[in-house]
Amino acid sequence: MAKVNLEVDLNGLKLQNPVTTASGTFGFGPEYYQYVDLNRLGGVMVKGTTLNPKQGNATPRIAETPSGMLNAIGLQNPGVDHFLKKILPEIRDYKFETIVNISGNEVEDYAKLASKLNVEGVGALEINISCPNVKKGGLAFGTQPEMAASVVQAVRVETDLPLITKLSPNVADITEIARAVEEAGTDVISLINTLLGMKIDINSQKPILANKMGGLSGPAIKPVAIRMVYQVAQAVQVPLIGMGGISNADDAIEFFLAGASAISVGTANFVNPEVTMEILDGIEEYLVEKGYRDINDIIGKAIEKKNNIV
Amino acid sequence: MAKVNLEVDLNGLKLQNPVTTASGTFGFGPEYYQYVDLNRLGGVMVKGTTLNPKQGNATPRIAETPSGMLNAIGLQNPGVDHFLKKILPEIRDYKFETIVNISGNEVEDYAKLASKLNVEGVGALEINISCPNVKKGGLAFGTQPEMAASVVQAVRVETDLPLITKLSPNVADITEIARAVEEAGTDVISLINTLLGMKIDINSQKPILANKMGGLSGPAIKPVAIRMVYQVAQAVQVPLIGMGGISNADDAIEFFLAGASAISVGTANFVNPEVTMEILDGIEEYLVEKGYRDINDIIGKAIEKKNNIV
Amino acid sequence: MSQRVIKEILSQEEIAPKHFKMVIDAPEIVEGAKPGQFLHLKWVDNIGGDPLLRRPISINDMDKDSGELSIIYRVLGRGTELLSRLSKGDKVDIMGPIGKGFSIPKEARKVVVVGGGMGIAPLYPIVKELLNKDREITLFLGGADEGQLLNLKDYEEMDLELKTSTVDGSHGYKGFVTDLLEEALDGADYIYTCGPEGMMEVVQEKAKKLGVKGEASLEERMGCGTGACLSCVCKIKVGTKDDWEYKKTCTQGPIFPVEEVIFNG
Amino acid sequence: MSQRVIKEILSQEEIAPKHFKMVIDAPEIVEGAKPGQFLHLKWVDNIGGDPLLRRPISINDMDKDSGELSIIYRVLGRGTELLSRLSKGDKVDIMGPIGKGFSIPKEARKVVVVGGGMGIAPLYPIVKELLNKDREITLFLGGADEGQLLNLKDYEEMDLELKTSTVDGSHGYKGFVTDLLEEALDGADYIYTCGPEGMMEVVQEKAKKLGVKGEASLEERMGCGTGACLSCVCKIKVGTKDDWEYKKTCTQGPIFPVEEVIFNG
Ligand SMILES: Cc1cc2nc3c(=O)[nH]c(=O)nc-3n(C[C@H](O)[C@H](O)[C@H](O)COP(=O)(O)OP(=O)(O)OC[C@H]3O[C@@H](n4cnc5c(N)ncnc54)[C@H](O)[C@@H]3O)c2cc1C
Ligand SMILES: Cc1cc2nc3c(=O)[nH]c(=O)nc-3n(C[C@H](O)[C@H](O)[C@H](O)COP(=O)(O)OP(=O)(O)OC[C@H]3O[C@@H](n4cnc5c(N)ncnc54)[C@H](O)[C@@H]3O)c2cc1C
Ligand SMILES: Cc1cc2nc3c(=O)[nH]c(=O)nc-3n(C[C@H](O)[C@H](O)[C@H](O)COP(=O)(O)O)c2cc1C
Ligand SMILES: Cc1cc2nc3c(=O)[nH]c(=O)nc-3n(C[C@H](O)[C@H](O)[C@H](O)COP(=O)(O)O)c2cc1C
Ligand code: FES
Ligand code: FES
Repeated sequence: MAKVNLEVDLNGLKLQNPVTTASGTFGFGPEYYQYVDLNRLGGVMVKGTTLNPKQGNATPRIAETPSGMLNAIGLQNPGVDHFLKKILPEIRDYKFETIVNISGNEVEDYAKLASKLNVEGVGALEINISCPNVKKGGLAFGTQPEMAASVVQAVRVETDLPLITKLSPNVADITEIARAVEEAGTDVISLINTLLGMKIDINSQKPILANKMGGLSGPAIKPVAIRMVYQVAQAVQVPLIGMGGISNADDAIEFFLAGASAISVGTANFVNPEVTMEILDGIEEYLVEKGYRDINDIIGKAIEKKNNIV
Repeated sequence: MAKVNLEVDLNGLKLQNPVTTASGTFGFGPEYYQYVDLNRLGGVMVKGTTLNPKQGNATPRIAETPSGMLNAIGLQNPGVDHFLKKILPEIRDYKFETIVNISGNEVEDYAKLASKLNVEGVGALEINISCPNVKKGGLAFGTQPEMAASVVQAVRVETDLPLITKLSPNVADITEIARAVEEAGTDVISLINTLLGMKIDINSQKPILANKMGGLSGPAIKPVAIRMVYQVAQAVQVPLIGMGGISNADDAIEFFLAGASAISVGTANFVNPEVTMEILDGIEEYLVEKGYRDINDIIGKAIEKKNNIV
Repeated sequence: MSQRVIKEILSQEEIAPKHFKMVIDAPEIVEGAKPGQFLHLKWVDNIGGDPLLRRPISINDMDKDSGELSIIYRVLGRGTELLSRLSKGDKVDIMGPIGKGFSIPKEARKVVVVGGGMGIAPLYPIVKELLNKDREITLFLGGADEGQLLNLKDYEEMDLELKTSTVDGSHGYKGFVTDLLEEALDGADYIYTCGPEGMMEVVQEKAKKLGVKGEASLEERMGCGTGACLSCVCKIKVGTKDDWEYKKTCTQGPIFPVEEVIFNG
Repeated sequence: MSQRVIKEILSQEEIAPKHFKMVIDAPEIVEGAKPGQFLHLKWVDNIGGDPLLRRPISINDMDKDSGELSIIYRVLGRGTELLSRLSKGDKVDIMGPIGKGFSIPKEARKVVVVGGGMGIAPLYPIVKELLNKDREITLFLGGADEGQLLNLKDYEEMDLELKTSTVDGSHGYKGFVTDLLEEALDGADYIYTCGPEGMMEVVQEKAKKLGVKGEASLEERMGCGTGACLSCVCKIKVGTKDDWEYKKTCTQGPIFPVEEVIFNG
């Protein structure tokens, strides 16, 4: 099946196909080698990386909710130096683009991370201004346009790598933040990160997560994610990577139609470890069935062109 | 089973029990007479009412999503005069409190509605500043503290009825709005209204809803609702009515523990028309099993008291 | 009077590709049910789960003596796919019977009944009732192929004029059911129809031309099935001129005067 | 090597109130599986639905010749409740085998095995293996009542010293399994344990006191089962002093050196 073109060019970041895996849900890639042909993935957003190693939150770190889950991992990660020395060499030869998801407490953290990651083998940086689990800074960056912009600018001056900025859905108007990070120089916008949520155990009468609140992901949030992609696609020029609840090819196609040029699969990897391969096949089938020759032909198709609106 | 007290007093609004039905999901009450003993309900929030009759949106008006649904009814309703003349007389003798959910495009609309509804038989007003489907005003009121406050103030001067203000979840910081409407004089806060969402039909490549976007409700949004009730309960003094995805007694109890003094059941009425009765029984059972004699004893139990936090 | 009951499936059978017939033991429902009414169903395994909402399905047949009723449905999406996996002994959660049902006006001596595709399913009870009341019936059934002509065998044994059409020509006339209509309508007093909107629009047009009144059964996406949520509205003409109002397909329908429906509204 | 396969249920049986035993035909899984490993399961009907996540369940028994494996589980919440409704011919979606499994050090000649409640389930394969390797075994089983002493009949026919205890006294000693432990530990070389945290903590303490090393099987809420999501971590001591690090229960466990686990961390 090489009948259709699946390659996408996200403002300079070329992916062999638009199927990537969402940060924090796919480890660094090799965790899934038994289930997935890693060389067939378009990109892997690795686990959120910080300057120093982080232990993360106490357990329980996850809870199940209707068609979704809450997580409060708390950015457990071995730190950027370990990543560069030990992990990058193991994954750099795969055909997927390695996209490093970076998180910090202060603007300078992001800048330092960007400068350290300016090395071969890293395909792009994804700036996580939206992780709701870090008490200091994390959420604030993602909910205030000026702060979001300042992070992007600080990273921009440190690197020529393609920059993806990942938006938080916990805002009143996501297009405002999108425009701010576009102006600040991001090449791509990815969305959405998790919705802030909580679950209480009615027997113990306490929150289930040790961290009390956590990020809601999975099919439950897909309608919110689709709406936001649809809104942001009409508000900015930069290409989008859509995510939030994608569990099969139909879901992925919904995101393309809403305006995403690529997609990330998160929680669904836990449900079905082979899901990315099935999504890839399913996208191809859909295009063939509908008579398209290029994935790029369906991006944003559900958006009514302005001049068509009465 | 009269072993436990279920009566709650919401800052002057007394309900025989804390189980109410959410606006727009239970008609005016009698729609459910075949399934529910209406006299056992604590309150019925009637369908969103406007000054003039409204036709609402084109169809399709609903779409199903994972553990949830989208709606864009567009506030179809017969208008306040019809409500007062034809509907109120039919429902005023039931034992539930009739709570009129009011919506407007401008501040004066709310004031006029409040003055017209200042009649016997109306138990309280619920100010809907959060309906995401009305293009003009609706969303803005609910996402900006000053505008929310101005609506509440305008209603407050027109009526002595208990005032409930219903908050939108489509904001970055719900406590900010909550504090604003508390200061403006609301007696009670209800939350949450629907999350703005969207679904696309991949065959037609168009949004399913005629209105394109709609409000997401049902179990999918429960974790977001619980989180917001938990946050607002710690930010304000006024009592809360919690809602969002409540489908059974366990869900209802989760809301009480998070800090709600009463709950509203919405989408679940569609799934199981008898659900309110089952929830009422289940709450009583839980209290008896756990050895409580009063529903008020579990309200906010999952909130760690400040002085307990290390 | 509608109610909610949880009932046992007596049998389930694939009667044509992707078309299933399910028989349910539900005397309480059957007791008060009228032709044209429907059920709002949930399979017990999915209570509170996914898919979330109920599914409206018409009553295809019922037996007041045994208390059994049957439905016929086509597997379309996830809900009906899961329904099709159930079998004898499994349970379904039923709200019903819902809706106003068909009426049989006295003057309707010579009637035409037109069903297309899945729209054939809700017509069987009204055809039986019309026969009981000694009306003269011309019945048109249209489908993609013979398998889609639901209840065909039953109709063949009835005292009525049966005209079939299939798109692939596997039974009866090759083409659309509406192609055959005009002749039969001439002289008819009343018409009943259910099927795809496009089909019913043509039926409406032809009936109007010949001044024949009648009833159409509509489909809309449903939430509550009680008249509370206003999701299922359809446009129905009121007064003269072009005025219309939204009526609820669930409790004010699903049967409406065919001449008053605004299709594709 | 783990893999994902969709497999048929050969039988399902309620062996005690709320306790079920399920036999699955899964030669690919059995082939490489070791005692102490587990499966990450999803019932096919709920793919993409609700409940969303897989459920980790230990392998209770397996037969390399027939390719059959069995699991024993207790109905706890919605997931296991739905699992219990399946029967012969239904399918389950399996990821597995997962985890490192138990080891059998050469010097472990005289071993003590302690299982409590559902924690008895994963111990059966290692007990069989230990017997194969001619080790001398004292096996402690504890539960609320006799029904909870899983595999009891099988163990009674084995060449090992069996000590049971139940909280209600319906079988063996009336009290906690750990009450009986000290004597047996004296002189033992190695211990294997699985059960409630509170129980394992006592086991750890007593083993430490007598200088007996061993292995414990842990439980944590799991997302991926591949080591990717970091939801299942537990605190494991490193170095000397009080240092510890989070290790993944799924791929770095679920078996850890009993002396290194920090319980209730
Ligand atoms: C009054 C009435 C009577 C009906 N009688 C029958 C019948 O006898 N036999 C039969 O096969 N079908 C009948 N239908 C259509 C049937 O309800 C749909 O085919 C079914 O809901 C599809 O569910 P799904 O999960 O398979 O599809 P999905 O597409 O997955 O459903 C998604 C959502 O859309 C709704 N939906 C999808 N298609 C329709 C439709 N055509 N009409 C209304 N809602 C829809 C579903 O109820 C659900 O909420 C009837 C519909 C109505 C309104
Ligand atoms: C490695 C391992 C092996 C296990 N082996 C067995 C076994 O052989 N037999 C058996 O009966 N049980 C076993 N368990 C526990 C079993 O996974 C839980 O009882 C089960 O997940 C409960 O699911 P539920 O839907 O019924 O409960 P719910 O409470 O509805 O589950 C909600 C969520 O919490 C998680 N969860 C709840 N309880 C536990 C628990 N004790 N451990 C881990 N996650 C939990 C679920 O997986 C799910 O994600 C094992 C757990 C682990 C980690
Ligand atoms: C367990 C878990 C860990 C996550 N960790 C991160 C992270 O480190 N950085 C980040 O930007 N997003 C993180 N996310 C968010 C996902 O990348 C993704 O944006 C979100 O889960 C929505 O997609 P989904 O519904 O497909 O999971 C995490 C999500 C989960 C479930
Ligand atoms: C069909 C439908 C119509 C609704 N109409 C209104 C309305 O008129 N006014 C209002 O304040 N909320 C309205 N809502 C929101 C509900 O009252 C409730 O806040 C929301 O659905 C969350 O609760 P749930 O998840 O239990 O449904 C509507 C919801 C639905 C599903
Ligand atoms: S389905 Fe709710 S009003 Fe008809
Ligand atoms: S379950 Fe995901 S790392 Fe163990």
